Order: sequence, then C-alpha cells, then structure tokens
Amino acid sequence: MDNASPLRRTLALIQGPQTLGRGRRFWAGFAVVLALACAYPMFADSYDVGNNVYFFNWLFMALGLSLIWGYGGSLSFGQTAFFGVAAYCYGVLTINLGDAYGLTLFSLVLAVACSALFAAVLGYFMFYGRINGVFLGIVSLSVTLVLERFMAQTAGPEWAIGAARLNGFNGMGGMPSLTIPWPGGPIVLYPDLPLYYLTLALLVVIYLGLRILVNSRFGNVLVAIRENPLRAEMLGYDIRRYQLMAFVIGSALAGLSGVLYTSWGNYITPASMGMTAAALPIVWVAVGGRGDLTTTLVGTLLVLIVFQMLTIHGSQYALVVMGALLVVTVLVAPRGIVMALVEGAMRLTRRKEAR
Amino acid sequence: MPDTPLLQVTGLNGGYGGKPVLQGVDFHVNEGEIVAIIGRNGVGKSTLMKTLIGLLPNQRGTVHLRGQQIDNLSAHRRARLGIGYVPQGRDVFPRMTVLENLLVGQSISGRKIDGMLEQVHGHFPILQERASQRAGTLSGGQQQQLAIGRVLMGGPSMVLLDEPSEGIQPNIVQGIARIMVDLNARTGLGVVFVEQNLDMIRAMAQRCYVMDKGRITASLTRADLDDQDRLRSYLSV
Amino acid sequence: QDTTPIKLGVLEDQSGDFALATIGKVHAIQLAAEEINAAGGIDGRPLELVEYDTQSDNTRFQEFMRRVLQRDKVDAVFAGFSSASREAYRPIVNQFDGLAFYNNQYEGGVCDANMIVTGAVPEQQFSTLLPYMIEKFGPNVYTIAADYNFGQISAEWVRKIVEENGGKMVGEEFIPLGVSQFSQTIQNIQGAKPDFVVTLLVGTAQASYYEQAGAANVNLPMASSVNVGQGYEHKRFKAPSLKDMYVTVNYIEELDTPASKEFVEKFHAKFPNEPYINQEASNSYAAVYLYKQLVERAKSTDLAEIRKVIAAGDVCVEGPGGQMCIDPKSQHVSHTIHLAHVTADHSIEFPQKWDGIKPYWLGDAGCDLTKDDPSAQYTPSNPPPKS
Amino acid sequence: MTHILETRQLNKRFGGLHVTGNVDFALDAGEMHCLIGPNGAGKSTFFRLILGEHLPDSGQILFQDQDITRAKPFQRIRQGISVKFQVPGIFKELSVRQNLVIALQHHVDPRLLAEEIDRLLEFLNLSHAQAQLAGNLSHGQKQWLEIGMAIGLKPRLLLLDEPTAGMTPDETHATGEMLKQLNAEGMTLLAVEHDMAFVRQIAQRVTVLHLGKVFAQGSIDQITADPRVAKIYLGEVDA
Amino acid sequence: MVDSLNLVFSFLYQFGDAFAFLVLSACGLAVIFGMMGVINLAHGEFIMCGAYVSTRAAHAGVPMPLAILLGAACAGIAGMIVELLVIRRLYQRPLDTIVATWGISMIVTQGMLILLGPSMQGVGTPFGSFVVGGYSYSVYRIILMLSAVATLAVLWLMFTRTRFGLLSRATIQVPHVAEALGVNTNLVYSVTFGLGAALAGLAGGLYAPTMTLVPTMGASFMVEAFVTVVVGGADIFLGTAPAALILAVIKAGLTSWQGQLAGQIGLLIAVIIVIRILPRGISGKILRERG
Ligand SMILES: Nc1ncnc2c1ncn2[C@@H]1O[C@H](COP(=O)(O)OP(=O)(O)OP(=O)(O)O)[C@@H](O)[C@H]1O
Ligand SMILES: Nc1ncnc2c1ncn2[C@@H]1O[C@H](COP(=O)(O)OP(=O)(O)OP(=O)(O)O)[C@@H](O)[C@H]1O
Ligand SMILES: [Mg+2]
Ligand SMILES: [Mg+2]
Repeated sequence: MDNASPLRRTLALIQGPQTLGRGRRFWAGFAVVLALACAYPMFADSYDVGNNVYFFNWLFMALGLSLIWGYGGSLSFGQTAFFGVAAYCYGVLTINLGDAYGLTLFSLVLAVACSALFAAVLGYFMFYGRINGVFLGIVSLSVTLVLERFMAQTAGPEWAIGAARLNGFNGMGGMPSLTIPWPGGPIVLYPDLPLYYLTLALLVVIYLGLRILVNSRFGNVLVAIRENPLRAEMLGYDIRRYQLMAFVIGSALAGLSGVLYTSWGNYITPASMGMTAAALPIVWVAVGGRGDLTTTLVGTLLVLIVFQMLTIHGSQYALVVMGALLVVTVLVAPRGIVMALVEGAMRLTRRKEAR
Repeated sequence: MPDTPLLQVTGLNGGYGGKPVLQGVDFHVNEGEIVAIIGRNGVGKSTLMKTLIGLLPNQRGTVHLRGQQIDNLSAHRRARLGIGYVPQGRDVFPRMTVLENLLVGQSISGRKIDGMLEQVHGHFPILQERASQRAGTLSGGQQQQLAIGRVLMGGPSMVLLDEPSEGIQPNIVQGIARIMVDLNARTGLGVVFVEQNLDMIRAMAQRCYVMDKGRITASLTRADLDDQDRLRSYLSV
Repeated sequence: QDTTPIKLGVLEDQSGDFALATIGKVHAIQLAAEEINAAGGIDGRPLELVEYDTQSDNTRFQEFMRRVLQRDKVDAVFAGFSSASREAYRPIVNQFDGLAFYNNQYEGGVCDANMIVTGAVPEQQFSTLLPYMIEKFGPNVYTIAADYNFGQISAEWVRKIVEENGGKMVGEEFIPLGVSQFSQTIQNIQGAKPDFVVTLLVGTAQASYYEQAGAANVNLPMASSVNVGQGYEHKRFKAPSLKDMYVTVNYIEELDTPASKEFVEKFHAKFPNEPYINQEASNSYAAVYLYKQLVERAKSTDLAEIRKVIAAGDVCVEGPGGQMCIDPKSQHVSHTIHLAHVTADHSIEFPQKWDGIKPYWLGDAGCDLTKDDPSAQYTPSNPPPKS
Repeated sequence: MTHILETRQLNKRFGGLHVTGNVDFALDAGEMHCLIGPNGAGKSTFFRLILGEHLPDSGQILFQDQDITRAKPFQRIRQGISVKFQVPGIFKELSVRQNLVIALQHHVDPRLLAEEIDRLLEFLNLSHAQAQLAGNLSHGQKQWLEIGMAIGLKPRLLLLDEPTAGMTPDETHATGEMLKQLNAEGMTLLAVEHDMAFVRQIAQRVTVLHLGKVFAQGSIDQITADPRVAKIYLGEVDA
Repeated sequence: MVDSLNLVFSFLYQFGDAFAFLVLSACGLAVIFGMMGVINLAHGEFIMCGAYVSTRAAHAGVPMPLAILLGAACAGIAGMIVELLVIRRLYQRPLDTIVATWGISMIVTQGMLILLGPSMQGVGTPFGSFVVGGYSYSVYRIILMLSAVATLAVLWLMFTRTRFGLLSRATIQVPHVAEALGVNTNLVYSVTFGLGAALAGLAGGLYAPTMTLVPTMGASFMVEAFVTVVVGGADIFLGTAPAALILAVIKAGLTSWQGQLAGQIGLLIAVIIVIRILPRGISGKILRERG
C-alpha cells in the first residue's frame, strides 16, 4: 500500500464509497456488458446501431447532471442551456469552417469549451452569489428559457454568423457531421458503426473518469457539500469553488451531448432548450437514481429505450403510460429504478441460494 | 388507583426499519409519578420515547395509557389523549415565531386553555420577551425552553421529556425541575424523562429505570437515587 | 404481378401542442389509403401505413424518420406539422435519399428534391387575400404574427404584397410562441387605427387573442392565411369573436362544392368523432392520391423515376378543394384558393375563389429542382443564389 | 505571540438586539478556556463571529496576530481554527467513516489516512458503527462524531460549543481528559459549557458572557464564588 | 391633460392585467411550494381542470360565478386525491415530487386529449367592454384584477388568522413534532395540497372564458407562475404579492415599450437579477430584516 504509485492510487479510486459497484463481480459484469456493447453492431442492423448512438448522445448530459445534482446537491434545471450553446457553437463553427482537416473535431472541442466557459460564468454568478436550492434550479431554468426565446426569434437573415444562419425556431441545419481525417479519405461519422464505436469509447472513458473523480478527494468534498454545506466549509473547504467546478464539468458534458446530437442529426433547434427538454434530463436522472453514476447511466438508457418503445407501440396512449411509469417508479423505487432492480435481483438470487 | 397505572409498557420491541433497537422493554408509571430513564449513549432511550408517542411503530409488545391500549393509535391521537412529547434536539418550528410555536402546542388538547399562555410565560420569561422572534434564531437553551413551554400549552396529563436539561443554564435547569415537580404536585402531571444530568434527576425523579442495550435492566428507588456513586455506576461503561 | 405492399410512413403529432390540428391529417391519410386499397391498390399493390406519434416533439421526428426509412423501409413518408419538425427531419430524408410529403400550409421556400409540399404558401394565400382586403376595407394594415420563422416570413410577404397593392403598414407585432395574454397588443392595435388586422397566430395559446380582442370590442376586420383553416377557431370560440375574419384556404370543411361535400361525408362516416376537417387534412388526403398517380405513372416507387414523372409537369389530382398540380421546379402544388369569410354568427361564406394559383415564387427566384437540388430553404430576403 | 486569538470591540446586532457588545477578549496560546453564561448570552454568536459565519458590525478579530475579521470561513479553518457546533453538524447520508475521511483528507497523507481514521474511530468509541450512516447515530454518538471531525483537523485553536451535551457523567469526564491531552499536545481550547463539573475539570480560566458583554473573568473558583454570577447563571447548586 | 390621464389609465390597466395573471397563476403553486416544499409540475393541469369543469358547467347553464367556484372545487378535490395517492409518500423526498408531478401532468394532458378530444368550445367573455379615451377595454379584465386582490386577501386571512394556517405551517416545518403535538398531519397535508390545487382551478375557471380550451392550456401559465413564486420566496404572503407587483411593472412596462418578446425575456432576466440580489427571494429578505 505504502509504495503504491500515484497512478495506481488514482486508478484504485475507480471504486470507492461514492460509487456503487465494487469488487470482482461488478467488474466482471462491466466487462461482459462492454463486450456485448462492442459486439452489438454485428447482430443489429444499421438502424439499431444509429438509434443506439442517438441514445448514447444523451447519456453524457445525464452523467453531468448526476455529478451536479446527485453528488453536488445543486439541482440545475438548465442543463439544456449548455447543450444548446455547444450545439449552436458546433453548428456555427462547422458551417463556417467546413469538415476538412479534422476541423469538425476541433469544432467539437471548441464548442464544448464554449459551453464550459458559459457554465463557468453563470456558475460564478450563481454560486458566488450564494444562490442555492430551488432558486438555483429556477435561475438555470430561466437562463435556458431566455436562450430558447431568443433563439426562436432569430429567423431573419440578419441573424447569421458568417455563413451560418441561426434560423430561429425552425432550427439550424446543414452542419456537417463529425469527420475524422484519414489517409484513405476522411471518415464521415454518420450514425453508423464508426460513430457508434466512437461514442461508446467516449462514454466508457467519461464514465470511468467520473468514477475516479467522485471517489477522489474532490468527490468526497462534493458529497459533503450536498449533505451539509456549512459543515463542509467549517472543515476548511472553499465550497463555492467545488460547486462551481462540478457545475462546469457537468455542463461541459451537457455540451458534449449537444455537439454529438447536432452532428448525429445535422440539426439543432431552440426547442432543445425549452421547458420540456429542460425537464427531461431531470426525469432520467431521478428515475435512474441520481446519487450514483452507474444507476444514472443505466437508468437513463432504460428510460430512453422504454419511452421510445412506448411511443412506437403505444400510439396515443404512450404518454399516459410514460407518465404512469414515472409516478409508479418514484413511488415504488425511492432510490431509483436501477437500484430497485438490482436489489430485487439480489433478493431473488439469495432466495434461490437459500433453497 | 394503584392497579391501573398511568402508563404500562410490556414487551415493547421497536426500532428503525430492519434494525431492532428496543428488545422487550417493560416498565410502568403510576398516576402522578415522575420517572426518570437513564442509560448510556445509544442504548435506545430516545427510540423508546419515540415509540411511546407513536413516531416509530412498535413491532411487538403493548403500551397502555390508563388501561387503554394506545400502541395502535397514530401519534396525534396519542397526543390528543393528553401525552406531551419534547424531542431530543428541541425541534422547534424554525420559521415560525415563538408565540406561534406555543400556539401549535395547544393542539394536544385541541382547544385553547385559558391562562395557559400566561403561565408558560411566567415559567419562561424569555418566551414572552421574544414572542415575535423566529424560533430558529433563538439560542440553543432558549429553544429548549420553548420546546418545553410548547408542550405545556396543551395542558397534557403526562409528558415525555427527552433530555430536557440539555443546553440549559444551571439555574434554569433547576427552574425546570421545580416547574415539573410543582405541576406534578398540583395537577398530578405524570412525567417520564430521559436525562444524563444527575442534579436534575435527583431534583425531579421519584423513581428511575436504567436502560441498556434496548432493555430496562434495573429499577431504582428514590433512596437509590440519592446514592451518588450507585447512580453513577449505572451510567458508566 | 407485384403485389407487395407499398409502405407509407406517417409521422404526425397525435399528442402534444399540435395534436388539435394534426390528428385529422392522420385520419385523412387512413381514409385515402382505405379507398385506394378498396379499389385495388396502386397498380395492384396495396398501401400499408406505418404510423408513429411524434408527440409535437422535433427529436421524435428525427428518431422516427430514421426508423421509417431505415428499418421499415417505407416508400414515402407523410410527415410534419410545424416547420421546425420539417427542418428536423429533412437532413435525414436527404441522407437516405427518401421521399417526404409535407402536407402543410407554411411559410414557403423549401427547395429540396426529396420533398413534395402540398400545402399552400404565402404567395398563393396573400396575393389573393390582401388585394381583396385593401380594396374592401382600406389600405392601413396591422400585422400580428407568431415570433418565429412562419410568422416572420409570412409577415415579410404581407409587407411586400401590401405595398405592391398600394396599402400601408401601420403596425407589426410579433408574439412569442405560447403567449396567451394580449391586452397590450389589443391596445397597440387600437392605437394604430388600421383598417384591418392580419393575424398570423400559431398554436393554441395564441388563438386566445380572438376571444380577448372580441371581449375588448376591437371590432376590426381580420385577415389570415393560417387561422380558421387550421385550428377552426370559429368553432372553438363563441360568436362573434371571429366576426369578419377573412382567410384564404385551399380547403375547409364548410366548402360548398360536390367534391367537398362527398369528402366531408366520407370522412365523418369513418371518423364520427372528428371535430373538424381542416385544410391540412384535405391536403394529406389529396397527397395520397398524388403519390398514387406518381407511382402508377413511374411504374415504380423509385425516387428518380418519380421525379421524372414530376418533371413532365402535368401531375394533377382533383382534391376536395379543387385541382392540385405539382410544379416541377419547386415540387410545390398549385391550388384553388377560396376566400372564407367568418360571419357574426361564426358561419362561413365564400365571397370569392381563385383557380389554379401557382406557387410561383421559388421557381421565379431561381429554384429549379429539375436542374439541381440545393436542399435549402429560402425567403424573399434570402433568395437562392443567382447562378 | 502570546494571544492566539483576540477580539477588539466586537459588535453584532440582529435587528434591534445587541447580541455582542464591544467584546474585548483574548485567548492565550495553549490555554484551556471556558465561556459560560446564561442562555442567549451570545456565546454561540461569538463563536460564529470568530468563524466568519456571521460578519461583525464593527470590531476586529485577530488570529495569531493576523486580522481575520473579513476572511472567509474556510480560510480561517485553514489557518488553524476548528469547531464543534452546538447542534451536531455531520454529513447525515454518509457513513461515519466517510465523515471522518472528509475531515481528514485535507491534511493527512493519503497513505496514512486509513490508519489515522481507525485510530480516531477507536478513540471516539465508534469503531463498531463506522459503516453506519451518520444520520442514524444516537444523539450522543453524533456529538462524538462531531468532536472527532473537529479534532481530526488538528487545529491550533479548537472551539467547542457544548461538547458534552447529552453525554453521561462518565463520558463527560472522559471527554475532559481527552481534551486535556490534546491541550498538552499544544492545542488551544475554547469551550462553551453549562456543565460546571466539566468546566471545573478542564478550565484554566473562565469568562462569563452576559447580555453580549464580558461580565466576569477569572479562575473557576473565583467565578463560582461571585454572587453576581450565581444570581444570573448558576443558581444555588454548585455555587 | 385628458390625454395623459388616459395614458395613466391605460398603463394601470395593463399593469393590473399583468398583476392579475401573475397572482392568479402563482397562488396555487405558491401555497403548494411555499407551504409544502413540493414543486408541482402538474400545476398547469389543475388550472386546466378548473377551466374545463367551469366551462362544462357554464355550458350546462350554471351561472358563471358558480361555475368558476365549481371548477375550483373540482380541482381541489382532484388535488386531494393526487395528494393521497402520490404526493403523501414523497414528502421526505421533495425533489422526487418533480418527477411524480411531471408524470401526472403527462397522464392528465394526454388522458384529456383521448377522453375529451383536442379542444372544447369556449363560453365567451361576459360583461362586454367599456371605452376610455378612444381605447376600448374588456370589463371582465377588471373582474380578474379584483379577483386577484380578493384571493390574496382571503389567503392572507386564512393563513394568519386561522388555526389551520398555523398548524399547516408547523406541519410543513417539522412534521414529526407537529404530529406528536396532536396535529393530524395527514389531514393538514391533504387540505393544503387541495387548497393549492383549488387555487389553480380558480385561476383556470377565471381565465377559461378568455382563452383557448385545450388539454395543454396549463402550460401557458407555468413560466409566469414559477417566476412569481420564486421571486417571492418561501413565504407566500410576504413574497407572492410584492413579487407579482414588481414583475407586473416590469412586464407591462417592457411589453408596452418593446413588445411581447421583450416582456417575456425581460421577465426572465428580472428573475435572474432579483434572485442574484435577494438569493432567498423577497420574503427571505423581509424575514431576515425582521430578524
Ligand atoms: N433514524 C435511525 N435509523 C437507524 N438507526 C438509528 C436511528 N436513530 C438511532 N438509531 C440507532 O438506534 C440506537 C439507539 O438510538 P437512540 O437515539 O434511541 O439512543 P439514546 O439512548 O437516545 O442515546 P443518546 O443518549 O445518545 O441520545 C443507536 O444505536 C442508533 O445508532
Ligand atoms: N438571526 C438572529 N436573529 C435574531 N436574534 C438572534 C439571531 N441569532 C441569535 N439571536 C439572538 O441572539 C442571542 C444570542 O444567541 P446565542 O445563540 O449566541 O446564545 P448562547 O449564548 O449561545 O445561548 P445558549 O446557551 O442558549 O446556547 C439570543 O438571544 C438569540 O435569540
Ligand atoms: Mg437520545
Ligand atoms: Mg449557544
């Protein structure tokens, strides 16, 4: 233990008190799931592959919200603002710069940085202004609604940045997809295999990275602030700085979702920042189990899949069933649906073993 | 009526969810008695109090008040039967004024008792002085006085006090003991209180139970209480 | 003979904000498909509908457009109410080189070879409506319009056509979507003293304007390209709040022609609970028949073959409201435009109609899909680049 | 540097209420000092002023001869002040162990952290409860945990607001001994208490606060002998 | 002179109109949020319920004022049922109520669409219009303003002058102690939530004659309602009325000066600024000053 290198110690943080899932069985399960995910495209048609990429797109925003809300205790109702800012940035940049020389990837980074910067400014304003609780939620919601209303009225030709028309409520289109420069001709990441693997890889890296983050000293302080901010401050932590950092990281992830989504469908509208859109991440995260990264990840994916299936098969009744599902989940699974499922499964196996 | 005690607790089991804390508590309080419960940290004293008033469900055993079984009633019904409860850690209504806090206390009897407010103000002058201060901003000891005053407002026939002396200045501790003894003498108020402060126990209690690991392990008489070392020994590890 | 079904994707909002105006579209498509199938299908191939409820949500359009094109492999898609939803799915239709029918009255300007638009566009509705209004009520015009692309571009058309016809704009106001309170707007209108008001309000919340203006006794004639024809406000609000509203439509349920009456009868027989048959329902119905003709003549559902037929320039059907012909340059449709006048008791009279009004602007401005496909949307102030 | 902490003419009002009035107070480095006084005298408020939770209306606070009057709370903690609140301030939804990790990780070498915490748990008599959620502890146990977090910071100055409330006499005594040991290791202590036995056990000097002002100061014997203090505070017992 | 008087009247009318809308949309939400800490995303659906019921009743010949009260009552009962079935289990987890009420809102909106179709015919605005200085105004709008003031007054009396107000505030602050002091907390919760829902229903009933009746109509009240409640802060009486006053001035001013978009965006930006200056809302500020 004593001679463990700093790197080893950092890696050891991948499991810790702040995350569920420890030990051999969990990681074996993780490996199996990852292997399945990698093998999936071999068994699925390209529609399913593309559709899964679409689901993956949203997971980053959910993970970010889990960090801000589940771990940090600050309910941000406006993650879609960062989603939107990054999405529009990506659109404006790529329409102007084009997709050659890996400029789309450069635009991705720049767009995510834009949303992070925006989050830093807004977060500074909020956290250092000692805004907290629901007030934080409402300020962030107001910001995203202001952005939505503003973008919705940019229909006229005067609202253009370079070659990129913002195009109001109808939304901005025509931006190129992410493109990787390649010796044998650039690879355009349409919603298909390459994009699937790229998104999956990003997801795994970010998931594991966040696990390390929340189990690190930073994560410890974050949950301490959630539990009792005054006490945390009286232990010598500058709580506002920690809150701000979590907010920026979480919001940058929302920005990443925005870029991936825009690249996926070559389209972004102000509606992506509206009231409904803003509430959705909260629903995913709360239903999945906001206090943990893994449950958030799995829960969000589950909700997205189930809701889409309901919409496909439920016609008019889909929304009613979705609503009922939400209510029932909250009632029967107080710690989130995934936790409930895991506990249920454990109880079953235990009963079997007992027999 | 010595044969129907004020409070009769038999075989009480209770706790939090799957975690049992009380493991068969038996004791009784006679009409017009002041009884102390002592014990080390974490043995289940507060749990017992919460189970008696009905904030925690009892898993087994019974509680009778003047012969009436009450363990199946909700907490507010038990309160309406005249049981007052002062929780550990005060729990005043923080965003209501001191006066409003007192008025909520009337609910125990469901009606306003004439002169009660004046009586409480007489016991605790600070509560009159600060009538319109928000209770959450009172000092710790002031909050404790408010919590006791609040429960007296309903004119209960018995009270459960969980460490009433905590955070209170010595002369007011004596004052509280006097008030309780006085009420007990005048109105026959039954008192069950959990306490660590030996002075207060001696000043108030007529009998005393010792609790350990979720059970009542000893019952002390008034004479035992005056034996400082004996009492101490029950509280030490 | 090939008897495999021809699959039509139907992506319409059956719930959410727009459901009011769009459920009827789905029913109209079902009606047309049933009729066609009863009559032996398209060249013996039955029509099969693949329907999804898009819930008034743009992202659902993206999800399901991919699904119908990639998974269900439909031959054509009928999709979308709001312009935003159309713009959301258009990149995907382009990517998979599909064929989508947009059966909605809209702000115009989409020049995209993968799209056929059967709804009316501003030049068709305003070039007829506004001269009539100016002549009848006077030259001073006040516009209130939804503050987004549809409203802004339509208002631009109104401005242009009013000026061309010797009228004068005395005011223009844009209302954000979702706004339902209009006291200030009503006062502004009264202050500007127009001869009539052009209302380009969108969504159910904005329709509250009519009730509130009525209650404040504004009492000005109104003109619109969108209200009544889509959201049947005259049926929903108590008379006389829509008194003297003039709308140019290519169809509404009250239209008193044999074709219309037959359509209404068939429709209500099949869907007795349908509250109203609006212009978009009629467009959707006719669009199915347009598609039938295209496939029959192309002898294929292949887009390239179909577009060759369109290029011939003589694809026409008799819709419930009159003849509709596809313009090869823009792949929009010419219409018979009816002027509907809402009377004090909210009944409708049709003082005038114009036959064969063409969607001329896109073609004139330089969009020619027979030559190339920019897949873009243009406006008068942002026209196609001159080649 | 003889005074580790000094306040000069410290004033704080809430609305019309003068909670501390021109408090001049000095604490010698290395001493054990008790602050007593009637309920509402302003003891907890005085602590909050030292910690920066409230800012004074006027006056100055010096810590190790540095002016910290306007410093942020966390900065004061970093300079070596630490506190145990009157109402236990713990992280309820975290395990007991995790509570201590958060308190200690800041200045303990990560390699030694686990051992250090084990030792502290042992010391607090909470080893058996280390995996429990802190919110589920009994009241007394919470007090212990809070004390553990406060001393875990290894402060130069430790502020304790009623550290023994809810403890049995034996535990109170043990706490006193523990504090004496910490003091012997160099920690300065300032405690608010109503338990005179405890005050007698630890205090080298006692300050009585009354109505926001320093009312009396001296050794415990001097204080208990003071009839004015008996009148406002002590009553007949222990006087 | 007359002209400027007319101008003053018109501004007052616009201000009053905005004020009424803010107050009436916010009251129900304020009671439920301020008293119970529950963020009720189904608030709009209770408004819709009130509007639908009162319109149905008016169609059936019930006089308008009665119909409106009936709408409020039905919404209140619906609220009590929702509280009993769902909300009651979630008081310890207020953030989960966001999800639950969001779900309820989805069920109700879409359920209404399925059951009653996409819209309902209106009843028309009663009482006609009046003219001041060349502008004509709706009389009913004045009624709305008066209703807003009356609602505030009744609520104020109810919560400060009655035992119910006292007990409900106690219950929400420390439920277990209130229970142990003899307060039937379940009843209090139920009635408080019902009251909030009834107030929403009242807003729906009052605005029903002036608006489109569709299942999603509640949405157009939501932003204003939230904004008012949050600017007001936790205490609904100290907060909601002044918040509505300030916001109404901002909204009416900006709308008449720069149009509706400015009014809308201005409102939201005002919220951000007000919260920055008063992080706990207006009532937080007042309460702190009072000490
Ligand atoms: N909410 C809770 N959930 C689970 N366990 C709890 C909870 N509250 C207390 N406990 C546990 O129950 C046991 C008894 O606690 P209780 O509060 O009754 O002790 P106590 O005798 O009152 O101690 P003290 O003198 O410290 O107040 C303790 O071990 C405690 O950890
Ligand atoms: N925010 C506030 N607003 C108004 N008065 C306050 C506020 N905070 C404290 N007070 C008052 O200031 C006085 C001092 O309170 P403080 O908590 O410092 O007392 P204390 O000496 O710690 O008493 P105790 O021994 O009871 O804990 C009390 O009278 C209290 O009511
Ligand atoms: Mg206890
Ligand atoms: Mg204190």
